Amino acid sequence: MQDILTLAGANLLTPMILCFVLGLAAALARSDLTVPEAAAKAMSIYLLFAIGFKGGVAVADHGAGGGMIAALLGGVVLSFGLPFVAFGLLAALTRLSVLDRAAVAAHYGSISIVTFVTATSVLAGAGISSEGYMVAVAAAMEAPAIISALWLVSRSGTGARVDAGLWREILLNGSIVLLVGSFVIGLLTGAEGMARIDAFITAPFQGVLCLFLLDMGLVAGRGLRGARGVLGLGAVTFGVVMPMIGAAFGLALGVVLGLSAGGVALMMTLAASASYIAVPAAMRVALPEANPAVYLTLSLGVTFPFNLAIGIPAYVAIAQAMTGG
Amino acid sequence: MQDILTLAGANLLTPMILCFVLGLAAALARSDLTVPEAAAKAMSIYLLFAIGFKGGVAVADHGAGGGMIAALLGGVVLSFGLPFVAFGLLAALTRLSVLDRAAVAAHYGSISIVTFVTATSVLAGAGISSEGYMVAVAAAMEAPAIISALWLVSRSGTGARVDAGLWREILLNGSIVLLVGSFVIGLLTGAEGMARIDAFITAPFQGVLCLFLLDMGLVAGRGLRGARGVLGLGAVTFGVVMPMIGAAFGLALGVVLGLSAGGVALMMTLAASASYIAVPAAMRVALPEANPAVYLTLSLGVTFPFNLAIGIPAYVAIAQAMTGG
Amino acid sequence: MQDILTLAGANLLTPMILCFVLGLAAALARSDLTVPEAAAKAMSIYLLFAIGFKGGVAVADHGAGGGMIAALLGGVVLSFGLPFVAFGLLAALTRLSVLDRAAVAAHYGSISIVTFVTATSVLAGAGISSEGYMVAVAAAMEAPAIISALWLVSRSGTGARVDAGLWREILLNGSIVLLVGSFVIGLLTGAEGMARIDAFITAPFQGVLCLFLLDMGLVAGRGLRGARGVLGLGAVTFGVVMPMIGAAFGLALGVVLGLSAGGVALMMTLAASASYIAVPAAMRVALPEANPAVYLTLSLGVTFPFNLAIGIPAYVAIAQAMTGG
Amino acid sequence: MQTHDAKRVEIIIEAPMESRLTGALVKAGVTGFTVLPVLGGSGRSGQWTREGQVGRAGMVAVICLIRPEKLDGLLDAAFAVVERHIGVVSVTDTQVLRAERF
Amino acid sequence: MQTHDAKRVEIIIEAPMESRLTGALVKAGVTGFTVLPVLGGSGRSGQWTREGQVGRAGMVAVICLIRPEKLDGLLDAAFAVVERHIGVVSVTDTQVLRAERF
Amino acid sequence: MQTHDAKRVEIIIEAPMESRLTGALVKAGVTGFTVLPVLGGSGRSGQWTREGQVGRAGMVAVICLIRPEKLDGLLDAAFAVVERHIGVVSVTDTQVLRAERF
Ligand SMILES: Nc1ncnc2c1ncn2[C@@H]1O[C@H](COP(=O)(O)O)[C@@H](O)[C@H]1O
Ligand SMILES: Nc1ncnc2c1ncn2[C@@H]1O[C@H](COP(=O)(O)O)[C@@H](O)[C@H]1O
Ligand SMILES: Nc1ncnc2c1ncn2[C@@H]1O[C@H](COP(=O)(O)O)[C@@H](O)[C@H]1O
Ligand code: NA
Ligand code: NA
Ligand code: NA
Repeated sequence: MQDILTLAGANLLTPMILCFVLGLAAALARSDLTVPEAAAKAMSIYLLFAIGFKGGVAVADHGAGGGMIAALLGGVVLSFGLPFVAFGLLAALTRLSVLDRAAVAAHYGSISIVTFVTATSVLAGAGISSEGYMVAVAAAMEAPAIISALWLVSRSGTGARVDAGLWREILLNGSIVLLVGSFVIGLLTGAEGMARIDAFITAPFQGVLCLFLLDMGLVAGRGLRGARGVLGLGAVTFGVVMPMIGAAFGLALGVVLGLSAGGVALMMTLAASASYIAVPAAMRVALPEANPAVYLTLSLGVTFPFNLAIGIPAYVAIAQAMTGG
Repeated sequence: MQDILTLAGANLLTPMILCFVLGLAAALARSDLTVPEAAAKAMSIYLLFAIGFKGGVAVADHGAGGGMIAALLGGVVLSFGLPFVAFGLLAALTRLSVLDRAAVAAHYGSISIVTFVTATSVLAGAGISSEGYMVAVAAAMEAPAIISALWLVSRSGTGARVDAGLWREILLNGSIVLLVGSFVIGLLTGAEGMARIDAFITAPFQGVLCLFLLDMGLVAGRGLRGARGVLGLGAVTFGVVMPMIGAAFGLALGVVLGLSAGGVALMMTLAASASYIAVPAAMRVALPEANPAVYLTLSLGVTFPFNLAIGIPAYVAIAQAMTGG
Repeated sequence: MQDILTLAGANLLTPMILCFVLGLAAALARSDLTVPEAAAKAMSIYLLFAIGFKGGVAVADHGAGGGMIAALLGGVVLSFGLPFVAFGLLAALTRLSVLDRAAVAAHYGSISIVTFVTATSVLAGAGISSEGYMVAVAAAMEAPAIISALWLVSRSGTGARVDAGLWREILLNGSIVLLVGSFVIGLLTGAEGMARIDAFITAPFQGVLCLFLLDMGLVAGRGLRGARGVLGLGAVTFGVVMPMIGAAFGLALGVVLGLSAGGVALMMTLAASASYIAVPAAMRVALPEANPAVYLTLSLGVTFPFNLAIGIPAYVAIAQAMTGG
Repeated sequence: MQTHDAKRVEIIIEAPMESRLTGALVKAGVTGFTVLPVLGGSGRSGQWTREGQVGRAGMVAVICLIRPEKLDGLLDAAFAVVERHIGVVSVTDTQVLRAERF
Repeated sequence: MQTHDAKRVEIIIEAPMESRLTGALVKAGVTGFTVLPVLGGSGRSGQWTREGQVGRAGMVAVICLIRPEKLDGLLDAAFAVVERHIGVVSVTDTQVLRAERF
Repeated sequence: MQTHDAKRVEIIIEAPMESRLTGALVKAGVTGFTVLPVLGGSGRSGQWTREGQVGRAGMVAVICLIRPEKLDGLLDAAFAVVERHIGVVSVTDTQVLRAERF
């Protein structure tokens, strides 16, 4: 416990977290500080490309060791399953409509790649290694939760709007394609490819992450300002409790799969994190009547900062304790 | 004198200055070379973040040495005072209206962060160190001049439009928040934080500054083309003389405060430079009848290049001579 | 031959090529992966600046050796001449109108700077040096082909729309100005300037090129999807044969000029590549009735990938064989 | 200069629905339209801005100029897409040059 | 398709005034509007472009669709903000779908 | 609030032609216009999008508010530029505040 708190304290004083806090504070104070949309998108492309490529190179170097397929399957099952947990928990804690509960559940079954990226950089800072293929697991966990959520809605009789185009959009959405694509490129080019672009994707990585988290803080803060009163106490509680539940499932899965300490921490992070890019867009198409202020505020305004500040250091510490790593 | 000329010559042949010249020339020749707005904003965010963070880390490493509060106060007083000098000088040299004179005065009391950044990189190139907290002084000097200018206008009976929102905008404007915020982040995370993001904020810094100055040259050149005939000889004279006067005040203040050679040079640069981002936006809100072509052309088209090419190397040389540094 | 294939194989497995393939595949599969316009433009500014600057520094370091003027002249003559070859070849292979043939011919006489940049990075990867002034040759070869194409059109009686403004636009277009400007800046600041911004323009270069080629793949893929049926077999054949013919001319010129192996490879690449930025804009103004789908699809969808995957490694191998380098 | 009666339809719709809307327009025989970016806005579902957003957040404005007689087909097609979504549709009388293009 | 009379108000105003304008609109009970980016333009105060600008330079276009009876309130509110500023205001008759949204 | 009759001319034109169009407008005495960015569109020459483009690709929308009596001069000037080019021109009746500005 002491260890966790120390780690959390150390984590809180990293430039990354403080940049997020700065963005949050600036938005709440209604500063006109903004990051241009194009710059934010460019940074997210950079982060996705770098993390995917590094994962692929790691697998090329050390091999997947047979565990990759199992981890992918495990991640997919988790992403399918977590929405049911979230849906039930929301029913217990809030008065949200079935539609809103399903939409929120889709977000929590899916993953937040920036939370994942931040966790990898915490691991790197602590010198803890992890399985390179966890990037592929992250990509695999983006979409299944959406299917579960739409099934939950259709069961309740309310019509979700799912056409063939939507499936293509979900499965081929930009972040999945870029993550998987750069993972494969890293896999194919290996150490030689890494030597060529190392200086671009490794050295500046944490700095770019800082500016990206600054932007995330700005967006989250604007969201919180605009959504005052949208979330009751129950919903906020959900936004803190659900990641812990998710992390517990991730822990169990990671241990069963026999992942390293870093791998378990990443699996916990994935399970604990909530999507705020891919799933919102899918929900606007499939469940337009669900209220975006609810799911965006919960995911970006509550769960994301919780994971950033408290969750990740805790997951790392627990993963180390449980794996003896 | 010889030394100053040599330094000026060396300074003129740096990639930074030449990039500005390239931008200026391209715009005057009506080339279609442009930097996208989002890219220019992203570069300015990068520069502000890097310079603020480095300043904070420097203070965390070496301590503020008690001089920071005095320097902040001195800077604020200077920013309050310089507009009166500028206002008087403009009355002597030009036939501008009271409104235009006040608007211009606000720009020259405030500071140009890019001029400051360029000066730090000239200092770094010459191996001259300076007080890390000068970044905080820069932030503190952005706003006071606006108050002086509005007071000058109100005294003359013309109504300035100042509402509560405007004060918030001025004090919490993006560049102040980012500069102060990253300074504090640097202060809190110190050398450890620096180790994480050094490769991002130090190595590429001068290169980014080059491209940013290219853009500044383009914008300045377009401004000069559009503003032909707006500025008379008197106004242009003001644009060259006022930075010298400001630098003299900055020199006196720096020496009184007992700053290092680098610190004095930066204080001179701040006093000599004229805002072209924060103050113009405030003037559009508070003094909409003042002519933006006048203050933008003076600040960006006359004083900025003067400081870049001649001012900064002179300030550095003088500061060294006066402090024996 | 064996060598060429090995080199081609090695070339195909670089991150650069694979990024292009990823973009192409993503666009053809209708993924919503996109790079913001501003980010793409910012990357192209970075690449042009870096390549121009490095060329200038190389000339400053090693001297132009008298060969620069001859190479510039040779390049200009080639750019003037190639459109006639292309125009004739198109007449033989396709049923395109005179206007469309002239517009396509202008593209193939001009050059693609990204193809050139990719070739320099292949050379750098293989440790083959080249004349720094080839950057200036590239800039010189952008425009002349347009003149030839317009002459071909005017000869056929169809009116091209050429006003004074168009000439200024062509000669002072952004990429020429930036390339020549940064070349001159590199020339003036030499090794000292390089020391200041090396970390910005050298280390991340190949990584930025990867993301830029990802975007090129996306744009090319979208173009190919939209242009289904626009190009017949004859046109596609042209898109593959013409670069070979161009490369042959480039080879002859390079050998006559006595360039190094790297220089010959770059001259071949320039001659073989087809413009897709400067010339299309000029054609929209001068020959609005020519079909952009034809020339853009040929240049970006056929010839660019051909040069990337097969052309460049072949040109390098042939240049080495022919110069004994 | 000779001008011709036409309708200018402006549809402000969520960005994730853009391709569905334009697809529906094309299906309904409307092949001419222009998409403008939107910076931000406000409506019954609150205020929003595009700044700093990463996903396909926000809205776009789709503008169609069409012959008056084609208006109903267009509106039916557009309405089927926007029906359950936030956003607005307006129709203005206008005049166009070069009627043969519409 | 059933459409309803409405007014389309288009206000082109300096970016630093945007939040004041939208604030005034909200105060006047106009909660629906859309903000479009502007690349550049020309007027009595000269020509300008947004390219390469860093500050809150330039202008934006604010579009409001409203019921005709609310027009005067909107114009009064908008005029109080734009009065001393550069920029233009235009009002066009239009038709909207889903009148209940306005 | 006092409004005045005016025309709103909207010209959607290729980006490389923008400076020629605005130059022709200025020559014809039209000094007030606003240029809006365009994200993408579709027409007889196919569908396009600005995303990821590097050159001066794509189109822009130029909006002019003018007094009715100046319309013909504007259209003549604009038409001379757009004539051989893709793109569309529409003219809408509108009302403006502050007529002295036009
Ligand atoms: N009356 C209106 N005028 C202009 N734009 C509107 C109006 N109402 C809504 N919008 C736009 O449509 C979006 C969604 O509106 P709503 O469905 O009311 O939340 C808003 O954010 C605005 O961009
Ligand atoms: N007649 C007009 N039509 C369209 N936009 C205009 C017009 N007049 C002014 N504008 C826009 O408003 C800005 C300021 O105009 P002005 O106040 O005349 O300098 C211009 O830069 C244009 O963007
Ligand atoms: N009917 C229309 N309504 C709105 N925009 C149009 C229309 N027709 C063409 N455009 C725009 O003008 C561009 C060129 O059109 P076109 O000349 O038909 O290929 C298109 O890509 C659209 O952006
Ligand atoms: Na999750
Ligand atoms: Na100053
Ligand atoms: Na060529």
